[in-house]
Amino acid sequence: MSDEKHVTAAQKPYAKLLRQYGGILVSLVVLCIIFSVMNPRFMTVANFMNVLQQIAVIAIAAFGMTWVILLGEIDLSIGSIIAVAGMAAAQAFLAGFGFMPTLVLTLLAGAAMGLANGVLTAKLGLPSFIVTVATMGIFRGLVSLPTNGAPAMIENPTWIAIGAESFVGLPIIIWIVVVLFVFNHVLLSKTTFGRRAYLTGGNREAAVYSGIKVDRVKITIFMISGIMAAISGILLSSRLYSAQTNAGTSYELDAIAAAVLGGTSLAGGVGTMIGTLIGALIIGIMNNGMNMLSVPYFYQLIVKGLVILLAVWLDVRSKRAKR
Amino acid sequence: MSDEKHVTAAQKPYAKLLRQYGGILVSLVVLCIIFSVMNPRFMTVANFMNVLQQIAVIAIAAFGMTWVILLGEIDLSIGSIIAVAGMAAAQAFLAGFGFMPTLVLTLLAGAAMGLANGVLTAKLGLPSFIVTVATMGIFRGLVSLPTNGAPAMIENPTWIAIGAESFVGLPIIIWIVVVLFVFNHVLLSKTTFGRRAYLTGGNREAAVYSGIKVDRVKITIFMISGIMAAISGILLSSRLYSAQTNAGTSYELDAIAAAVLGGTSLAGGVGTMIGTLIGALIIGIMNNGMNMLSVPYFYQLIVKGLVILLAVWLDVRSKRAKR
Amino acid sequence: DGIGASLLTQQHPFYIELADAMKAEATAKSVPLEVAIANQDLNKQLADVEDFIVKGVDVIVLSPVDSKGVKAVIEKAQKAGIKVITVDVPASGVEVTSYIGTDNYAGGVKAGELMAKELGDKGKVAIIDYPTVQSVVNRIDGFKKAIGEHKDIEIVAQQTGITRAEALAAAQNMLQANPDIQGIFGFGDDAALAAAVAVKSAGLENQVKVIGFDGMEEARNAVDTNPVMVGVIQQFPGEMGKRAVDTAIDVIAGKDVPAEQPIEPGVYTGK
Amino acid sequence: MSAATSDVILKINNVSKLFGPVAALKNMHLEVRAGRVHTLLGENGAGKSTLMKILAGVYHATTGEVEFCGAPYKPENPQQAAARGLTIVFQELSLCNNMTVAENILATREPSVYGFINDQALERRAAEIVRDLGLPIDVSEKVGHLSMAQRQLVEIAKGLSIPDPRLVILDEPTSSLTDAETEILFSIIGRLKAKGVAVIYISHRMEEIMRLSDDITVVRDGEYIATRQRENVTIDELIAMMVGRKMDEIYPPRLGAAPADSEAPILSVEGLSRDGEFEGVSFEVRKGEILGFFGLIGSGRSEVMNALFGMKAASGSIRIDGEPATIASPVDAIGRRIAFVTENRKEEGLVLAHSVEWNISMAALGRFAAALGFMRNRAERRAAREEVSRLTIKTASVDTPVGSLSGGNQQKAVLAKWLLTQPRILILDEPTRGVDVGAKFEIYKIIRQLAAEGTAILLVSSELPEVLGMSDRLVVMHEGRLSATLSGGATPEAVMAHATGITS
Ligand SMILES: Nc1ncnc2c1ncn2[C@@H]1O[C@H](COP(=O)(O)OP(=O)(O)OP(=O)(O)O)[C@@H](O)[C@H]1O
Ligand SMILES: Nc1ncnc2c1ncn2[C@@H]1O[C@H](COP(=O)(O)OP(=O)(O)OP(=O)(O)O)[C@@H](O)[C@H]1O
Ligand SMILES: [Mg+2]
Ligand SMILES: [Mg+2]
Repeated sequence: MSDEKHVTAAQKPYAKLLRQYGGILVSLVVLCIIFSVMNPRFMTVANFMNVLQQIAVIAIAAFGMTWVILLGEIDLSIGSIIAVAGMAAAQAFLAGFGFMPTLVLTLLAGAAMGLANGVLTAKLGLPSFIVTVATMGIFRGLVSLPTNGAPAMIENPTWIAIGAESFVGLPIIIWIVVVLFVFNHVLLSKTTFGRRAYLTGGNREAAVYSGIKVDRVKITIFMISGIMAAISGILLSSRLYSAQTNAGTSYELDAIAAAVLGGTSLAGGVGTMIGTLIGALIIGIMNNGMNMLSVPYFYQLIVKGLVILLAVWLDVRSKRAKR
Repeated sequence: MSDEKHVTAAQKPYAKLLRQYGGILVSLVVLCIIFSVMNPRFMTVANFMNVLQQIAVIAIAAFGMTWVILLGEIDLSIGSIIAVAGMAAAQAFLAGFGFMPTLVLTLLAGAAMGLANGVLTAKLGLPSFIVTVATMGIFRGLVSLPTNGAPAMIENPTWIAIGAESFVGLPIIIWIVVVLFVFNHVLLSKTTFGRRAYLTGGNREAAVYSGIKVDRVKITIFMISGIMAAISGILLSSRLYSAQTNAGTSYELDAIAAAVLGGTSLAGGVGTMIGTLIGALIIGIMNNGMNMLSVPYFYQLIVKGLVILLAVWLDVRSKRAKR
Repeated sequence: DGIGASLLTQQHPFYIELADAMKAEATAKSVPLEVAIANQDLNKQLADVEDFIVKGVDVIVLSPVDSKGVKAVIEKAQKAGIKVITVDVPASGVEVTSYIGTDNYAGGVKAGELMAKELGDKGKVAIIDYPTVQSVVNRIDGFKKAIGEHKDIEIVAQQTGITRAEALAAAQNMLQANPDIQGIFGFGDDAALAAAVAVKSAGLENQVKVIGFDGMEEARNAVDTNPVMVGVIQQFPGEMGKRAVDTAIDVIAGKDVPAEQPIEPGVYTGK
Repeated sequence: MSAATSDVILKINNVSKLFGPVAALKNMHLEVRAGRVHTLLGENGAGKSTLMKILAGVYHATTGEVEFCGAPYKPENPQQAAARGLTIVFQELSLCNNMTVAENILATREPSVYGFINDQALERRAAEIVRDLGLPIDVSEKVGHLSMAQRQLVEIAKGLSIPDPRLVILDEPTSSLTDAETEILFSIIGRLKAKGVAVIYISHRMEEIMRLSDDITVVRDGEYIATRQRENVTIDELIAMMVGRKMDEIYPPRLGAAPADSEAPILSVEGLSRDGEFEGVSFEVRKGEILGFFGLIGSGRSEVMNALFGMKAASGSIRIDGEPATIASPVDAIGRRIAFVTENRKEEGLVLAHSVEWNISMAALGRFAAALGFMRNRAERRAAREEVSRLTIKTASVDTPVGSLSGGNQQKAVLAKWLLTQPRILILDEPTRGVDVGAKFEIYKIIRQLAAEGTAILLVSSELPEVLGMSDRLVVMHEGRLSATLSGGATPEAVMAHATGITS
């Protein structure tokens, strides 16, 4: 019987996808239909590229966040890490570094901040919520020190090109999202490391008993989250030609919302990168579509909240019905 | 043996307090000593009143948050509820309501928003994190509708007096904090309702099997949180003579930090109001002391983060040593 | 087609008045106008402008989140062939069709001179600032420059107070640490009004004088009625918004417009 | 004898373990030989699991040395233990509910190339392991969907799946199992023995121990008492060593006469059904009657009890005292004075982080409520202390977190919690799971006492002797249906026949 089941699942990967993501896919499609009907410019290739570029920063941060949430932890510091990454790059260029050294330095800075979060959480046993609330403030303070709060311009043409140029017809920024999506998806769903993350998030004690080095998994995942946030920061600073000290403020909430919309459970142990990507798309399309319809700002806030509630509710309901 | 232990504990309530709150009490005392040494004006009655008034808004919101966290849930919408409460009051006064009707209306508004959070969480089974991220946006949108984002003045003299006048030598605002602390403390630690909250937060399934109406507990607690936030909003609007549409932004993080510093576990089932009060004091004293020492803003962010980390670490360590 | 406006925030009376004036003028001249709010996030401002480009507006009016970083936003619009007008905050490092705004540095200088006059050329003053906003930094610089010319006036404290609640706490704590402060300069109306509350609750009404910046209605009323509020540097967002829309209409019509249209701030010291 | 000492594979010397002030182990000794089954026997809280966790690298001994395969042995973590060829099936289930059986069984040992998991191979491997062990489990099912017994089987499969074990530890592997699965386990142990693997076995089921063991070591209060070879010892002697006194009987006799058949039932159930889980279940129970429920794993007994208690909806009619009763939630059930000792104490029974006192009072909070909902703390404490001493729960104080008690003592805490509600109908789902013989006897006495006082008792158990020894009448379930209702005097063979469905 188990064999039979397996074959059917393998034969219809779309059916499986639909079963797992039906709830939010419906939300996504309905949103697109509504916006298309109301503004014909919405459903254009140009606008789709637009949306993808706009969600890039949140989507990539949300990939990192998915790992962390999967573990039953949270990382509220990513908004600040995004800002630090941009500022680190700006300062490195000011100090005369070239493109590659700056890139490496920025990624290392992200990894180091993630390492700090991970060590404080795993080794000292502090709750990640409070650790990352604290580091959120610390990193936000750090980013402001070199310029005393003022933004710093970035002039390096290669850096700027990341956010501005295209490659084989697609903006580079979209390529980066695609590559990072595939990377995270494969790492999570196909490798032993991903499996360890699921086990640790699902039942920490069981994971310890099974011989998983839970601390190491945790630290690694906070580093992944830091690196993803740093990449977000690179894209953001490249799109803005500058490092803003208030960059990324409260992006952690959008990233969490994207992951949770996509079915990642805050209790840990459940979640996928595909879901997170769909979640990020919903958020991005909502922002873009409401702009296209000239919905006033405060109504946007309200509608966005309602759509998130509706999407999560549909998702929860569709999953419950299946049981 | 068990008897012996108990008698000793009963004989020395201070010893028990010290055992439970030793870690953060140390942090509190050390902070006070440092600030006193560096600025002699810190350790004055006037300044202490100052600090108490400044933390009132956060402390009261944190009492509500403690209930929610105790349940293993979270309420990120309280910052927005604070703003809505102030705006509701301002609009009620504009519409010609008197003091008492306005007060009741404002508290009802808080309760209603809490009810919405509670029903969405308990009855529809949505994760409270995402529910309250959504309602945070919705409420923030709502607050801006009457004035299109502008602040609204409050002229009612009784309302203003809450934040400005004293009663029997103590500012009214401090009386309110004291009364609400006692109320929440007693409700949590001395009543069956409080016990049900602890049990539900400790193990929801076991609570269901034991005949606890967990949904009702949950909804009630979100309403408590909403009402506490509304009271915070009343105090804030009274101190500022006006309702600001961006009032309370990100206060939820300070409230959570206060509760967690005070030993409330984000996993649910563990926490006390005394701890939360101490946590709020630490945060308030830190802000006040650093202002008094003219520490620049960005350094304040960094120091605040470091102190939170240190305090939580001391606390975790002192608890672990006891095992 | 029409005008797309991307404004820094919608939670400040200055910007509300600016937006209202723009809308009124646009209605009067019957040109379509759409307003997006960047909520102080440059990335959101960029996204808003990108969406304007897709929608195909003729001209964009920007109040930049930040003068340097807005370059990316402006270049994006200009590449798409859309002309850009900035209001309130200038853009640096990139040419725009026109800039309409208050000279914040000059306003700061005026505030400093008013303070010196009120204090009789000597005493201690404190500042409430907002260091991440360029226009505020300019005001503070102007204020300090003016104060620097009066040897007997000393700046004893400077703290950040972005929202009204934060400014209140900062003012209270500065007064606590320096009870002999005689003047407080708030970077905006919110900061000044909060400082006035702090002065009152510390019982120092007869000692401390507060000066603000922006000069919106609430602050002007306070200057009229509250002796602690001795003055406020007044900006004219209504004028700014009207002129921005008029300029945009001229740009659409292909007329030449001046590259800079400074609006001199006023000093309001009561009726 | 000297030849035998040469194949000593594990040698424990002077091992002590302190948890704060609590000494779980004091100067333990143990010698385990290859190819033999060595049973550890001791009361609840004697320190057996603690010793095993030290061997598995989960805990670290406070003092003492261990020698394994002739070399000093001090594992830092479970990987190191596994690397040395030691594997363990934990008493408290250590599975991840949201993952499949296959993923759990092969956790950390997934077939992979450069870190990439081959999912087909994973499932195939796991299916092979399960088939080789002869266990009836679907490896693609999520563990969270399984019953307690099935989870225990998964735990066993996980523990036994390492390639070449030298020492296998089984900590109460059969506490949720029926005889059928127990037989499978025994044949697995037989095969391990034949391969020269040493086995440490922990159980409270005496018949099992006498059948399986080669050597038996008794521990008491964390101390080594004695080691005997199975041939040279009797059950009675072992029990005497273990509890420090003699025990003459296992099942106490009923107090007073059984209720007459003519008496009206207190609870009668008619055609209770839920799709795919059970169908047409009908039975009745009278005041003072003990009605046993027997069946194989997954026969649906626990689900029926859940339905009776209002946890999950089911169709059919329930009458209490002859009146139709709607029980839509545990609140309704408790309101009708029904109590339910669930089979999964960790998830459904206890709040592990809270004190013994809070756990005992949690289902009867109303009893401790004064005006305005204030708690009567002193009454609560008194009641908790009474229950602790009545059920001899071994705990430092009523303030101790219940999660730090030994498994059997946790079970007693669950029982205490429900006894405090003074039920008229008491549902017991595997009430003696993991409880030692001495304490079992105490629990049986309490059940008898309650019955004598007029409580109707539904006793679900997978231990056939227990149901036979205690029940006035016996209901047998097979695949979600009632297959027979037998009188107290039924033979084990007859019951098993109905349970496996081979009668027609
Ligand atoms: N993590 C812990 N913290 C504190 N005390 C503990 C802990 N684990 C076990 N103990 C204590 O150590 C003693 C031995 O417990 P252990 O679980 O080893 O008993 P056991 O012999 O396995 O009992 P059972 O037959 O009930 O499983 C008990 O008194 C228990 O309360
Ligand atoms: N063969 C099976 N495969 C998977 N799940 C099963 C199987 N049989 C039963 N189940 C599930 O197990 C549960 C039914 O077992 P239940 O716990 O009621 O049985 P029980 O008679 O109490 O046996 P146990 O001793 O296993 O507790 C249900 O959740 C049912 O869906
Ligand atoms: Mg044990
Ligand atoms: Mg069962």
